[in-house]
Amino acid sequence: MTTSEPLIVLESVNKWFGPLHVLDNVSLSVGRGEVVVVIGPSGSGKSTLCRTINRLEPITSGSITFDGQPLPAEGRALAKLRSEVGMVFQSFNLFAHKTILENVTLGPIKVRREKPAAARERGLALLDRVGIANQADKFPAQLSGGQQQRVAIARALAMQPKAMLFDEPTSALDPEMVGEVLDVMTSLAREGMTMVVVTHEMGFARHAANRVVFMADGQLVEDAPPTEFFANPRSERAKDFLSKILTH
Amino acid sequence: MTTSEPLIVLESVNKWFGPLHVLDNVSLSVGRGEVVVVIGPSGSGKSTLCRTINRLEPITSGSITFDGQPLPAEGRALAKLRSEVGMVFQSFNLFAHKTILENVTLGPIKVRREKPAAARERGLALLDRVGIANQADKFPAQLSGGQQQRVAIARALAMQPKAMLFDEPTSALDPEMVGEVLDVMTSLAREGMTMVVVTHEMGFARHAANRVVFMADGQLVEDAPPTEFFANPRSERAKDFLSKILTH
Amino acid sequence: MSVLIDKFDVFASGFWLTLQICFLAAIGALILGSVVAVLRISPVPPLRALGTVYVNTFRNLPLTIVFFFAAFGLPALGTNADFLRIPGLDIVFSRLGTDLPYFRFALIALVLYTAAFVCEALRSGVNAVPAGQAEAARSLGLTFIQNLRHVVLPQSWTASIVPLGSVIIAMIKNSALIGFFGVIGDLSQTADQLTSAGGEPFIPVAIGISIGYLIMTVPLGAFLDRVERRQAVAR
Amino acid sequence: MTQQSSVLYDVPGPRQRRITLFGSVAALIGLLVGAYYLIYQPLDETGQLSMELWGPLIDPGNENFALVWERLGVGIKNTLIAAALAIVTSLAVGTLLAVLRIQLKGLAQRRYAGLDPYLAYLLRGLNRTLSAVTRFCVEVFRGLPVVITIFFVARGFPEFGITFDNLWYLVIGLTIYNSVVIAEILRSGMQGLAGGQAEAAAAIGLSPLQTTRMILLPQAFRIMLPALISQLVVVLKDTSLGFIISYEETLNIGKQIIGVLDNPIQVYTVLAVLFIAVNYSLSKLAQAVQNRLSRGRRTANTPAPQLPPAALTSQAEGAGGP
Amino acid sequence: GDDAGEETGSGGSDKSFAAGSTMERLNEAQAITIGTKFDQPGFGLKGLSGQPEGFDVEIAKIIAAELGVPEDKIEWVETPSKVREDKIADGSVDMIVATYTIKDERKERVSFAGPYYEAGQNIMVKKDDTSITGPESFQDGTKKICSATGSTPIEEIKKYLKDVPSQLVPFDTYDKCRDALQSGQVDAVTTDNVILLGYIADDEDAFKLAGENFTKEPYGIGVKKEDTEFRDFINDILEKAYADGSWQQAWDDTAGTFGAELGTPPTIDRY
Ligand SMILES: Nc1ncnc2c1ncn2[C@@H]1O[C@H](COP(=O)(O)OP(=O)(O)OP(=O)(O)O)[C@@H](O)[C@H]1O
Ligand SMILES: Nc1ncnc2c1ncn2[C@@H]1O[C@H](COP(=O)(O)OP(=O)(O)OP(=O)(O)O)[C@@H](O)[C@H]1O
Ligand SMILES: [Mg+2]
Ligand SMILES: [Mg+2]
Repeated sequence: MTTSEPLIVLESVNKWFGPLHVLDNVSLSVGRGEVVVVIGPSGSGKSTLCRTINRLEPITSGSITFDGQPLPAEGRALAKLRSEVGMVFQSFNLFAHKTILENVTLGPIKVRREKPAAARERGLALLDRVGIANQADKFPAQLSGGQQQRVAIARALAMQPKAMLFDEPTSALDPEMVGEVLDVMTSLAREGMTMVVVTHEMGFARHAANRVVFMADGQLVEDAPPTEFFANPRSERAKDFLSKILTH
Repeated sequence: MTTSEPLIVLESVNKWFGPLHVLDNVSLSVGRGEVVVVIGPSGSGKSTLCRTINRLEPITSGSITFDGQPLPAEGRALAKLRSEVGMVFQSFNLFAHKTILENVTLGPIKVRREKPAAARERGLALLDRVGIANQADKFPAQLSGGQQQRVAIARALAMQPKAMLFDEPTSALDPEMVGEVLDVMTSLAREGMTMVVVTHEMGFARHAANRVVFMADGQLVEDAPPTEFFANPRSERAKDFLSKILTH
Repeated sequence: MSVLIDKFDVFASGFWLTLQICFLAAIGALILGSVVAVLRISPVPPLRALGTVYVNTFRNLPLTIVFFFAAFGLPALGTNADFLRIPGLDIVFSRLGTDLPYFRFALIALVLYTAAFVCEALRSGVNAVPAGQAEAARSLGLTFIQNLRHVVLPQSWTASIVPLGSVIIAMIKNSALIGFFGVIGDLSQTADQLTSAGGEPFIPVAIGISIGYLIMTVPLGAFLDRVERRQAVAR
Repeated sequence: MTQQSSVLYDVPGPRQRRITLFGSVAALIGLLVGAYYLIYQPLDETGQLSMELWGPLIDPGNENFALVWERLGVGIKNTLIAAALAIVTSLAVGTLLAVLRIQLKGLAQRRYAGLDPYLAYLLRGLNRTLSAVTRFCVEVFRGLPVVITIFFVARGFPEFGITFDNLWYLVIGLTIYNSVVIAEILRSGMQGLAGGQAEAAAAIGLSPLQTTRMILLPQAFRIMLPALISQLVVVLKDTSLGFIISYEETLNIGKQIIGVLDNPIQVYTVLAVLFIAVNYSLSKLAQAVQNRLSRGRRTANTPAPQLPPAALTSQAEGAGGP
Repeated sequence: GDDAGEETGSGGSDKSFAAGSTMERLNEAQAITIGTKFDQPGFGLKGLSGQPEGFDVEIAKIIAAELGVPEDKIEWVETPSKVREDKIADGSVDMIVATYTIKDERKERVSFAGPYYEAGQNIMVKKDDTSITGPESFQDGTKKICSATGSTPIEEIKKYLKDVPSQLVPFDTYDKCRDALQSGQVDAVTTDNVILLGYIADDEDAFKLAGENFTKEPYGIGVKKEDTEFRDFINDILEKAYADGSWQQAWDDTAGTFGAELGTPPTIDRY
């Protein structure tokens, strides 16, 4: 599905936390409309990778470009970039003091300066799309985890982002709620959204991803289409990891 | 594998938390050497059921017998009962200020009044068995989740319990560590330990359980061998639950 | 500014006296506070109630009232707090042993008041120990006392350090009231003394007195911040 | 009873209940006997229990009763006025201070890349200086006894030719101390907001100031509401320090009444009961709010709210006020 | 108020004063702020009515009346010993009548009208105490004595003490000293005789004075240092009050009830 120039390009990115080399010379490019799933053992730097893309973590060296532009360092330009990259967190991070609808419309109104009425309308449409329009006036704490995460996705979509980042969106959920979130993500992927997804849900990786990226110790060890990766991982580490994840 | 009289018998157990009916007329018997897996949606009372068996939660009505004796209400007798029922928690609950080995030997020395030297020796053997003898002098925080949970199992085993209770032992673990804990549990099951296991790991239920018990809303809805349960759940709720859990 | 140098000995002795009473009161409050904390977690309801009443009483009273009852209520009950003239101790802390009971009264007031906060700090330490720890201990078959001794208390100490330290800092500051209740020569009374009776200029004296208190409170506060940050990281 | 202590021991069985009952009775008897011999008897012998001393306070038939309570009413009113003013100004100043410090901390990372290098240098220098100054003030005002602060205000301001009513000296003195404490409460509340909230706000493109104003501050207020109410207790208690500058709050009026009626123990006892009643209710309110907040959270799948350690500190700091 | 003030040539109930003087300002404003003590039985004690009562208060009222300020327009401000100079200097009060001893070092910051009474420092002990006969009794370092923080008497008695910290007890009010003496925590209380006489009058069986006054404490009325005009005006009023008996009357109604001597009017010190 990849067209012309890629949307996200990381080149030789390095990131240190003090003495810890968390991203080790990572290069990755994500084309428009592409869905890239990142997997790897805990602590391998998946979250950090994901967070460098909207500069929640600044990098130590290397370069990242988004839509052809290097990431701005600060100020308005950075805020603008972030508004174009939706992000969904493991722990939802809904604004606890605002209703579901307010969560979804805050960004459009305050950042994109949309008219409140228009923002509300679009917000409701988005909530409908993720299947929780009837909860619009509740507060996050009144919703189940699966519902909260779907709101978080709607909130990100409300900014009409060019790409979406997901950092383990289902791992804080009770097992019976994982499905409903994955369903929303799968339909997003089908509609051509550019997505970088850190997840342990191998089913999603198999069915919805264009590419699977395997990380270990801060390095990007493998990068292959899912069928190839699962059928025939090249590196020992990926084999080992898959054997641990898939056996039980 | 069931022999003579059952080890754990719950009869018409009811438990209320204030107005909340958490266990609703639950009857269950677990034979010696039997492995019973409890599944069900969140909030259905699985943990509570598990905790009533060593009286971490007192029940409101009904009766529970362990090894032919009703559960003692208090004092030494209760402490003795608990020392005979090992318990493993979702969040490990290792004693943070004690080394791994001290965690394992505390019970034997203080409760069973074993000689420290003998307790240490047996403790080391148990740690070896769960595969972490080389970490004996570290503190829990220095271990990975999977390792900590294995220590917790060793700690419970050190009391030479007649039965073991597991409350979602793998759901706080990173996916690649789930396997190592399940391996230890599977081998325990093979050796004939009586086990009650609350878990969402359907693989474990399929391969290691003698029976699967399905709970919903405080009621024990189904109780069947795993092959039967997974192939052909009788109740609607179980079907629904399984469809959510197993699709992705 | 020359007051600071000319009257250095006055500042120094005020500082020394404040330090003395704070040291004694800290020890007393730690002991009494621990006793109250034990009452508050004991399984015997009247003792628990006693602990609760104690804490609620002293936490909600202005310290001034506590001081008043120590300085005038105690004599009405017929005591000069002579039990505090602890042989040996009164050599180092000479005010403890003098015939004037007001140092002892002030000490009692500070101890009674601070103990309520110490109790709460200790309890917050116990509360900071995750409930799972006690449950794990119980499910191993440890008794209540064993549970406390081997599992809960050893861990609660570390969690108590920061709140306890804050209580002690607060107590040092509270000691500034002793000069209003018959104790002569502490740091705050020195301020009064130098400016209103001694006719010294106000601002330099204020600076001198401030430095006196800040020497005691700021380093302790900085230390606690560090402990707190370390604990936050460890968590 | 907190949840923690119920986790410490089991639900008592019949034997334990019997032992507890026995222990309770014994303890109760011990307490009563102790109270009789150590408190009641000495007071009785010294005549402190006589109606002559208590009458004006508790006997509506007493000739002075109405006068005494009228005076106390004035004192209570003054106490409440001072406390209300102090808490409002402390909240205002404390919030500003908290926001300022958070913003300054955020700005510390900015390089002002696009600007003239000299201007960027200047801005960063200004930022550093402001940080240092606020930090210094916070440390100093937190480290000084409130009595001393009030005393300094009442003596220091006129030194520079600025005079107010005693009420304002007290309010300013209390505000200096409490705004710093409240700023710290709010700051730790904002920092303790599971980091995620700020990140989520940043991720939808809100600026740091917008994030603070719309996301962090409102939630910090909510989470810290119990701590803030506890701080109100501290302020109420601290108004009693007004006596050193002759402000006619409750205790000072009490002192005047004692000057006439000569019944200090009785007056102070009544005032103690008053203070305990009001402050205890406030603490209960704080607790109720706390419970409601944490109950609201627990139903969600988010982690239970944890008061950041600094909040505990500031509550203990509450001892700061006599 | 009653009309008087021939010396300034007033007309009717409306008095007139020299233009720009403090007197004119106060008269124009029909209000005055007066500092006094609120805890000094016999001189300035805030009663249950909420109004201060005592000799100082009566003297102040006489002056206010001469200024043409009605009694209910007087704002009373509590001025404990240690803040008196400051309160005058910063203009918080117009004058202070608060058992204010005229002293040379104080004259550097305020001006004194009067004196209107001459007290002297004395020592109060328990009735049955014969061991204390005067300030010299404290030189051996065993006896303990109480006085009020920041007062003149506490400074004075320090000269006689061997070890200040273990002999001297400071409280913010003399009431507390009296209580401390009563319950035996201290052996004596020292301050001006009239204050002590108040306590003795309250409880004749408990206390007595030990010996004679050992200082002279002429009480004056504090006004702004440079306001000589106002000071002279008050001095004139005082002399008039001596003459017309209102001074004696004020005493008899207040401190006089303790049985203390008023004596002859002290000579006004027009320095
Ligand atoms: N703010 C930070 N400061 C210091 N070290 C950090 C920080 N954030 C992450 N790290 C470290 O960087 C490494 C990579 O972390 P990261 O969260 O990216 O891993 P991950 O692959 O997402 O792991 P997980 O699957 O557990 O989420 C880890 O060793 C982690 O401890
Ligand atoms: N101590 C308690 N007080 C009040 N209610 C409780 C308590 N513990 C559990 N509950 C309630 O009892 C019900 C059953 O809880 P339980 O923890 O047994 O469910 P569960 O099946 O283990 O759920 P999960 O899969 O989320 O662990 C829930 O509604 C829970 O909120
Ligand atoms: Mg991660
Ligand atoms: Mg559970």
